[in-house]
Amino acid sequence: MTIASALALAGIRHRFGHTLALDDAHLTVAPGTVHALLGENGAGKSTLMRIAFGMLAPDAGTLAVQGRPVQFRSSADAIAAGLGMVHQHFALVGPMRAVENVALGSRGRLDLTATAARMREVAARTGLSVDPDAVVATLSVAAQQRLEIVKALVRGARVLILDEPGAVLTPDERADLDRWLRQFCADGGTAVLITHKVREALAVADAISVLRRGRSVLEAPRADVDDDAVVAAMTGEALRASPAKAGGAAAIRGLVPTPSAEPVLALDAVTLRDARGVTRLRDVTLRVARGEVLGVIGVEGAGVRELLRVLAGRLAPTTGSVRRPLRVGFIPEDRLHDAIVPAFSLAENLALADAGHARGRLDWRGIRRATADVLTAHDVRNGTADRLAAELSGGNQQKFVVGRERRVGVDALVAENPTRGLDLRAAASVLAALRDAAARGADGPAVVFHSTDLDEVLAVATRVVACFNGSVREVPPPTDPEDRTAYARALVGTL
Amino acid sequence: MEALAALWDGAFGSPFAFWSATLVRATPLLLLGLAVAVAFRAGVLNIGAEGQLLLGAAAAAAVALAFGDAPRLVLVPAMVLVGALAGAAWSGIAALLRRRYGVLEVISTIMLNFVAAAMVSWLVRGPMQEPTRVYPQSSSFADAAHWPFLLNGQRLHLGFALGVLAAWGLWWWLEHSAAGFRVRAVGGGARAAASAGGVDVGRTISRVFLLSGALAGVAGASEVGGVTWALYEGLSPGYGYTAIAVALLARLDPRWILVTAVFFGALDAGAAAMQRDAQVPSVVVQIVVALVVLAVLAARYVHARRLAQRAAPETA
Amino acid sequence: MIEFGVLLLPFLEASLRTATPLGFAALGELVTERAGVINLGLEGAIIAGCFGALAGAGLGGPYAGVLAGIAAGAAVAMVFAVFVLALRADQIIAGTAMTLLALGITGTLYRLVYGAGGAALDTPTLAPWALPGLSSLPGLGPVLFTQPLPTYVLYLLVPALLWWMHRTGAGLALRAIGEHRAAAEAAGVRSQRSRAAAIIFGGAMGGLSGATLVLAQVGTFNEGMSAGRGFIAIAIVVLGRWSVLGTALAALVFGAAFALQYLFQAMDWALPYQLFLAFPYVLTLVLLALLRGRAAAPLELGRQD
Amino acid sequence: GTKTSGAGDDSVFKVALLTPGPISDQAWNSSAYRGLERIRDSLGAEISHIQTKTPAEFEENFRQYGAKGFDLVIGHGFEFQDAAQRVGPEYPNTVYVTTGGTGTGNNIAALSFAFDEPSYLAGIAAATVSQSGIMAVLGGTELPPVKASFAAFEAGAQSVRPDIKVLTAFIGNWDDAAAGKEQALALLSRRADVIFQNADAAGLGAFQAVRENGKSFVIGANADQNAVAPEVTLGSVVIDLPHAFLLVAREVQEGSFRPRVITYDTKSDVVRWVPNPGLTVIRPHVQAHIESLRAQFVDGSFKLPTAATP
Ligand SMILES: Nc1ncnc2c1ncn2[C@@H]1O[C@H](COP(=O)(O)OP(=O)(O)OP(=O)(O)O)[C@@H](O)[C@H]1O
Ligand SMILES: Nc1ncnc2c1ncn2[C@@H]1O[C@H](COP(=O)(O)OP(=O)(O)OP(=O)(O)O)[C@@H](O)[C@H]1O
Ligand SMILES: [Mg+2]
Ligand SMILES: [Mg+2]
Repeated sequence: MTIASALALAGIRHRFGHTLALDDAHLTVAPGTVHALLGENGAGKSTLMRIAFGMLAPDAGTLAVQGRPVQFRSSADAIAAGLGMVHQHFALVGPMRAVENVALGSRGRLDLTATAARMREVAARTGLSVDPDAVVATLSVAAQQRLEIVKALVRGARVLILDEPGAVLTPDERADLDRWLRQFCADGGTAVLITHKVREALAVADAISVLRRGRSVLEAPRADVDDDAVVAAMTGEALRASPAKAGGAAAIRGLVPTPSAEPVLALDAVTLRDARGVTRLRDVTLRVARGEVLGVIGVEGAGVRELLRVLAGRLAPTTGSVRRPLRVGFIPEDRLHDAIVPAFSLAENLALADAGHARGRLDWRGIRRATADVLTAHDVRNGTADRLAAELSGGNQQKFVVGRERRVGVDALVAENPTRGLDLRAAASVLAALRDAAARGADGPAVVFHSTDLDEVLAVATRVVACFNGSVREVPPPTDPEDRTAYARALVGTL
Repeated sequence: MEALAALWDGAFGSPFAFWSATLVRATPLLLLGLAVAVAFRAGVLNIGAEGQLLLGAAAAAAVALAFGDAPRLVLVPAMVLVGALAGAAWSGIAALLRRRYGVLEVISTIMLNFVAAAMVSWLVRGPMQEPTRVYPQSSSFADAAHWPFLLNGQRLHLGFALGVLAAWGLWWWLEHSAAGFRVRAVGGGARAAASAGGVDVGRTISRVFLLSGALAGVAGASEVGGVTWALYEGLSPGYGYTAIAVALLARLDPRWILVTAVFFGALDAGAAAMQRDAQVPSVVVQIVVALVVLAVLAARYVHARRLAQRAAPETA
Repeated sequence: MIEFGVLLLPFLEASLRTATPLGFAALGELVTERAGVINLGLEGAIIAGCFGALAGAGLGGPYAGVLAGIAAGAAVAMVFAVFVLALRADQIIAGTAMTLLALGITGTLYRLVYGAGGAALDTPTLAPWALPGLSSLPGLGPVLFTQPLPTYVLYLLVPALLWWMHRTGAGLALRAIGEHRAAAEAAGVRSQRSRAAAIIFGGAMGGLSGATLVLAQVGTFNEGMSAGRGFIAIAIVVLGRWSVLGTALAALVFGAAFALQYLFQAMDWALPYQLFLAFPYVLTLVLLALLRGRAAAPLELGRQD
Repeated sequence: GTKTSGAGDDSVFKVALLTPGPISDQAWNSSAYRGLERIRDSLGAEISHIQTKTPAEFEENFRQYGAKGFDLVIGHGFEFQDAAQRVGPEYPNTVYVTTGGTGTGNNIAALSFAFDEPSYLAGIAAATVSQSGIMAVLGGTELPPVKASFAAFEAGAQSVRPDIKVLTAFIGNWDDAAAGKEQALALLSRRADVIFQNADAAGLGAFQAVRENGKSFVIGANADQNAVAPEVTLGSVVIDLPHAFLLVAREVQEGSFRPRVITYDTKSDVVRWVPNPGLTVIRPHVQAHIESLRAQFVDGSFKLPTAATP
C-alpha cells in the first residue's frame, strides 16, 4: 500500500488574540522525504508545526498522519501517532539531567542506563553527542540544541519535525545532521525541516514549502525551484540571496575607517574562574577601539561566553583589570532568559535596558515613543509598544533586542550569536546594523561580535581573535581572503 | 438565607457596619495586602507579614507607653515610624538569611511568625506587662497615643487613611518610578533584569523585603494605635495569612487591593453578624465564608471564559 | 542531677511519634509540589482526616477509621483540584479557602454528631505492635519497632516514593511537570491527569496524617486539632529541599525539636515558657542557615493556569 | 454608637455570650455555653453567642450587642474586661459582665471565681497519692486564673508534703490535643505521676497520656471531667458556670443588679473539688482532712494566702 502523505495539514487557521498567525495554511509531506518549510520571521512556521504536533488546536483546518485523519488533544496523541518534534524554543526541563529529559514521557519502569546507551548510539550515528548525566541547565545552548534533536531521535519517531535545528550548530554538526536526515528518510522516515538558510534547505530537501504572513505561498518539489524563486516567495519580492556572503570579508574590511587610537574596551591580564574553580579565561589582554568590529571565534567551552560577558560587564573577572564605558549594549544568546521579560510589554522591555541606573520617575510616554522607533527601525513585525514580548515570534524578539541594544549613545556593543533564528533579511539587517555602528568610526561604538557561523564573522569583523582553552589570540588576516586554514587551526589551538 | 442577609447587613447594612466594622477590619488587611504584594511583585515570597505585624505592634506600643505625655502630633507619627522600623527589622532577618545563607524566605518567614508570636506572648507577661502584673497585656495607652478617628461617631481611624495613601503611593511607585520598575523587572525575570538591565538583583530583593516588612509593621502600629490601645497577645487572627489571599485576589495590583481588602473585611464583619444576629454557629460561618471565596474564584473563571469567547468570534 | 540516659528513650519515642503525622502530610505535599502545585488546603485535609478517622473508627473500628481518614483527606483535595485545575483558580487562595471550609465542615459535623458532650476518649485506637525480632534489637530497636501501624506505613512510604519518583516514567513525568510543564507536555506527558493524581495523593496523605493523630495518638477529636500541622508540613518540604529523603529527615528534625521542647518544659528550668515554644522554629532557622546553599523550588510551583 | 435599640421587643430578656474558644471543648467554653442555655431555659431569655479571637473583636461585638438592646452581655474571660470598660459607658442600658477580671462600672461587673480554693484541695489529694514525690501542672497558655490555680495546687500539695515537687508546662494554645499528650508524656517521663491539667480541648491529650501510662493520675479542670478517663482521673476542679451565670442573669432580669466584683467561692458552691467517685485511691483520712478544710473555706476560718483569684 502506498500512502500519499506522511503528514498533511489543510486549511489551517489559527489566531492568537488579535494576531491571525495562520490563515489557510497547508502542508503535504510525502513519505520518505525531507520537506523544507521556509518563511520569514513571524510567518507562522512554528505555529503550524505546533498544531501538527498537538500542542495547539487549530481554529479551523484538518490534519492527517500517514493518510489517516487525526485530531490531537495533546502532544501525547501526536507522539502516539509516530510524530516527533525538535522545538525552536527548547522543550527541555532545565534542572533535570539530559538522560531524564530523553526518557521523559515513557511509561512504567524507567531504565535510564538503557536510555543513556541509546543516546550514545545516536551520537555515534549522527555526531550529536551530549553527556547523558549533565544537568540541562548547565549545558550551552548548542548542547541543548543537540539534546533536543537527540531526544526526538531516541524516541524513534517516524515523522520528525525540526524547527530550526541548525541555528546554533557548528558547520560540521550541521553537515552531520543533514547527512543523518537523508539517511533517516532513505530508511523510510519523513522529516519536516524549518530553516532560514535557503541554500541549505535546497541542498538537503526533496520538497519546499513557503509560508508568508500565515498563508502557504509555495509548495513544490526541489527540482522545480531555485534560490531566487524561494526568496521571492518568502518576501513577496525579488531579492538577492545572502547579502552577508556577498563580497567576502576583505571587501567589507576595506569599508571600515581606521579605528580611533584610544580603546573603549580594555582587558589587562584578566583571569576568570567559575563557581567550581575551573579557569575559564586565563591572562587575557585585549583592546577594542571605536569603529572596530572585533570578531570572536571559538568552540564551545573555549571561553567565548565568558569573554563576552566580561567585556559587557555581566561577569567580574577573578583577577586583572577591565576598562569599560558606562553603557555597553549586550545581545546575549539566550534571549528569553537573559534579554527580555516575556510577560512585559515591549515598552517595558525597552525600559529594562536602563533599569539598573535609572533614577526618579520613568517617562513612559517617551519610552513608548522610543519603542515604536526601534520597532520601525528594525522592522519588528506585529509589534507595538504595548504588546507583550511573549507574543512576538522568535526572530522578531531578536530584532527587537538588537534594536534596543543599539539605541543611541552606547559606547560599546557586545553581540553573541545575534542572528540565531533570524530569517535572511533579518539576519542581514542585524549584521548590517553592527557594521553600520562601527562604520561611524570615532562617533560609533566599539563592537564585539561572536557567531558560530565563521562566514558571518568574516563578513563583518575588522579584526578576529580566537578563544582556545581560556586564552585569547589574535588571528592575523590571511593573504588569501578565501583561505580559512588559519581560523580552523586557531579554533583547535594549533595556530 | 437569613444567614446570608445577616452577612450582608453585618458588612454593609448600616453606617456603623460599614465604617466601624467592615473598614476597620479591612485596615490591617489593606496594609498587609500591600506588604505582601510589593514583595511578591519582586518574586519575594514573604509569608511573614503576620510576624512583622506583631513586631510593629509591639514596638509602636512601646513608644506609646514610654512617651505617653508627648503631644499627639509627635507621638502618632513616631508610632508609625517605629512600627515600620520594627517590621522592617523583622523582615530584615529573613532578607539577611536569604542573601547571606541562601535560606528560602518562604520557610524563614513562617518560622519567624511563630517566633514573633512567642515573643509578644512573653513581652506581655514580662517587660511590657501592666503594672499590677496580673494580666498578660500592657497598660492602656494615654489619649495622645490614640490614633485619630476619621469620621464622627465611627471607629474608622487614621490607619485606613494611611492604607489608602500607601496603596496609591505603591501603585505609582511600581508603575512610574525607576526603583519600582526595578522591583517589577526582578520579579518578571531576574536573569534578564540583571543581564539586560544591570539591575543589582540581590540588593533590590533585600530592599523590597524591608519595604514589605515596614508596611506590615505599620499595620501592627495601626492595630494597637487605632483599635486596641494596648498590646495584647492574640492581636491578629492570622491577618498576615489572609493578606496573601487579599493580595493575590487583587493580582498584586495595589489599587485592587483596596477592593479585595474591603471584600475580606466585609466577609469578616458579616461573619460576626451571622453568629450574633442569625444564631449561626461559628463553624457554619466558616463554611459560608469559604464558599463565598470559592464562588468568587469560580465567577472569575466564568468571566475569563466569556472574555475569551468574545474575542474569538471576530475570526469568522 | 538529670539522668539523660533515662530521658533519651522517651525523647526518641516522642520525636518519632511527633514526626509521624508531620511526615505523612509533608510527603504528600512533596508529591503535590513536585507537580508544581502548592496546596495550602493541606491543613484542611488533615482536619478532615481527623474527623473521618473518628467517624470511621466509631462505625467500623480503627482500620476503617484509617481508611475513612484517607478518603476524607482525598475528598478535600479533590475539591481543591477542581478549582485549581479545571477552574484555574489561584492555588494559594483556593487552598486557604479549602482549609477554612474543612475546618468549618468538620466542626459542624462534630457538633451535630457528638453534641456538646464531645466524643470523649472512647474511640477505638491502634495499639503499638512490637515487631518480633526487630523490636528487641539493642539500641533503637524498641523505639523504632514498637509502633502503631501508621509508623510502619511511613517507613515503607519513604523508599516507595523514592523508587516511584526516580525509577518510573510516571515519577519522572511528575517531576518534569513541576519544573517545566510545557516541556513535559511536549514530551507527551498528560499533565492535568498527573497533577490531579498528585493533588489527591497529597490530600490522602494529609488524611492519613489526621487519622494518625486521632487513632494512634490522641484517641479523640476536637475542633481545630490539626493545629497548624498542615503549614508546618509545607515548611518541612522546603526544609527537606523538595526531596523525599530530605523531607523525611526534616520531619524527623521537626519531631525531635518539638520533643525536645516538651522535655525542656518538663525540666523545671526557671525560664519563660515562650522560649521553649519558639525553640523548634529558631532551631529550624539555624539549621537552614548552616546548611547554606539555595534549594531550588520546582519552577512551576504555585503558577496559575 | 448609632442606635440604642433595634427592634421594639424590649420586653424580651436578651442575653449574649462571647467565648474566646470553641464551645465544643468540654471545658471552659462549653460550660459557659451550657450556662447560656440554662439562662434561656430558666429565664426564657433570647440568647446569642459568638466566638471571638482578638481584642478588636471583643470590643466591636460588645458594641453591636449594646446597640441591639441586649440586657446582659457576658464576656467569658478576664481578657474581655478592657473592652467592657470602653463600651460599657456607651450603652448604659446593657449590663456587661466578664468572667474574671476586676473592672467594674455603672453597668459593668466581674465574676470572680475562687478557683484557687478547690485547686488547693486538689493539691492535697494529689500529693498524698503521688508515689514519686513529683507532680505536674499543664496549662494551655499562662492566664491569670490558671496561674493562680496552679499556685494554689502547689501550696496545697506542699501543705501536706513539704518536699513535693511540681513541674510546670504550657502547651501554647488550647486546642492541640496531640501536643497536650506529648507534653504530658514528657512530664511523665520526668517521673511526675499526677498531672493537673487546665488546657481545655488540648488537655484531652493529657488524659489520654495518663490513661496509656496507667501508673499515674490526672486531674480535670473547669468542667467535671471525671468521666473522660474514669480509671485514671483523680477528680476535677469544677466551676459551676451555669449556676453562676444563672445567678447573675436573674439579678439583671429582676433589676436587682449592682455593679461589683461578684465572688463565687467554696461557700457559694460554685467552685468545688469533685473527687472521682469511681476511684478509691484517696485514703479516708485525707478525704476527711479535705472535707474539714472545705468547711473552713465555707465558714471563713481558713483563707488562702494569695488574694482572690482574678
Ligand atoms: N503565544 C503567542 N501569543 C500571541 N501571538 C503569538 C504567539 N506565538 C506566536 N504569535 C504570533 O504568531 C505569528 C506567527 O508566529 P510563529 O512563531 O509561528 O512564527 P515563525 O514563522 O515560527 O517565526 P520565526 O522564524 O521567527 O520563528 C507571529 O506574528 C507571532 O507574533
Ligand atoms: N529506589 C531507590 N533506591 C535507592 N535510591 C534511590 C532510589 N531512587 C532514587 N534513588 C536515589 O536517591 C537519591 C536521593 O533521592 P532524593 O529524594 O534526595 O532525590 P530528589 O531530590 O527527590 O531528586 P531530584 O531533586 O533529583 O529530582 C537520588 O539521587 C536518587 O537517584
Ligand atoms: Mg518559529
Ligand atoms: Mg532534590
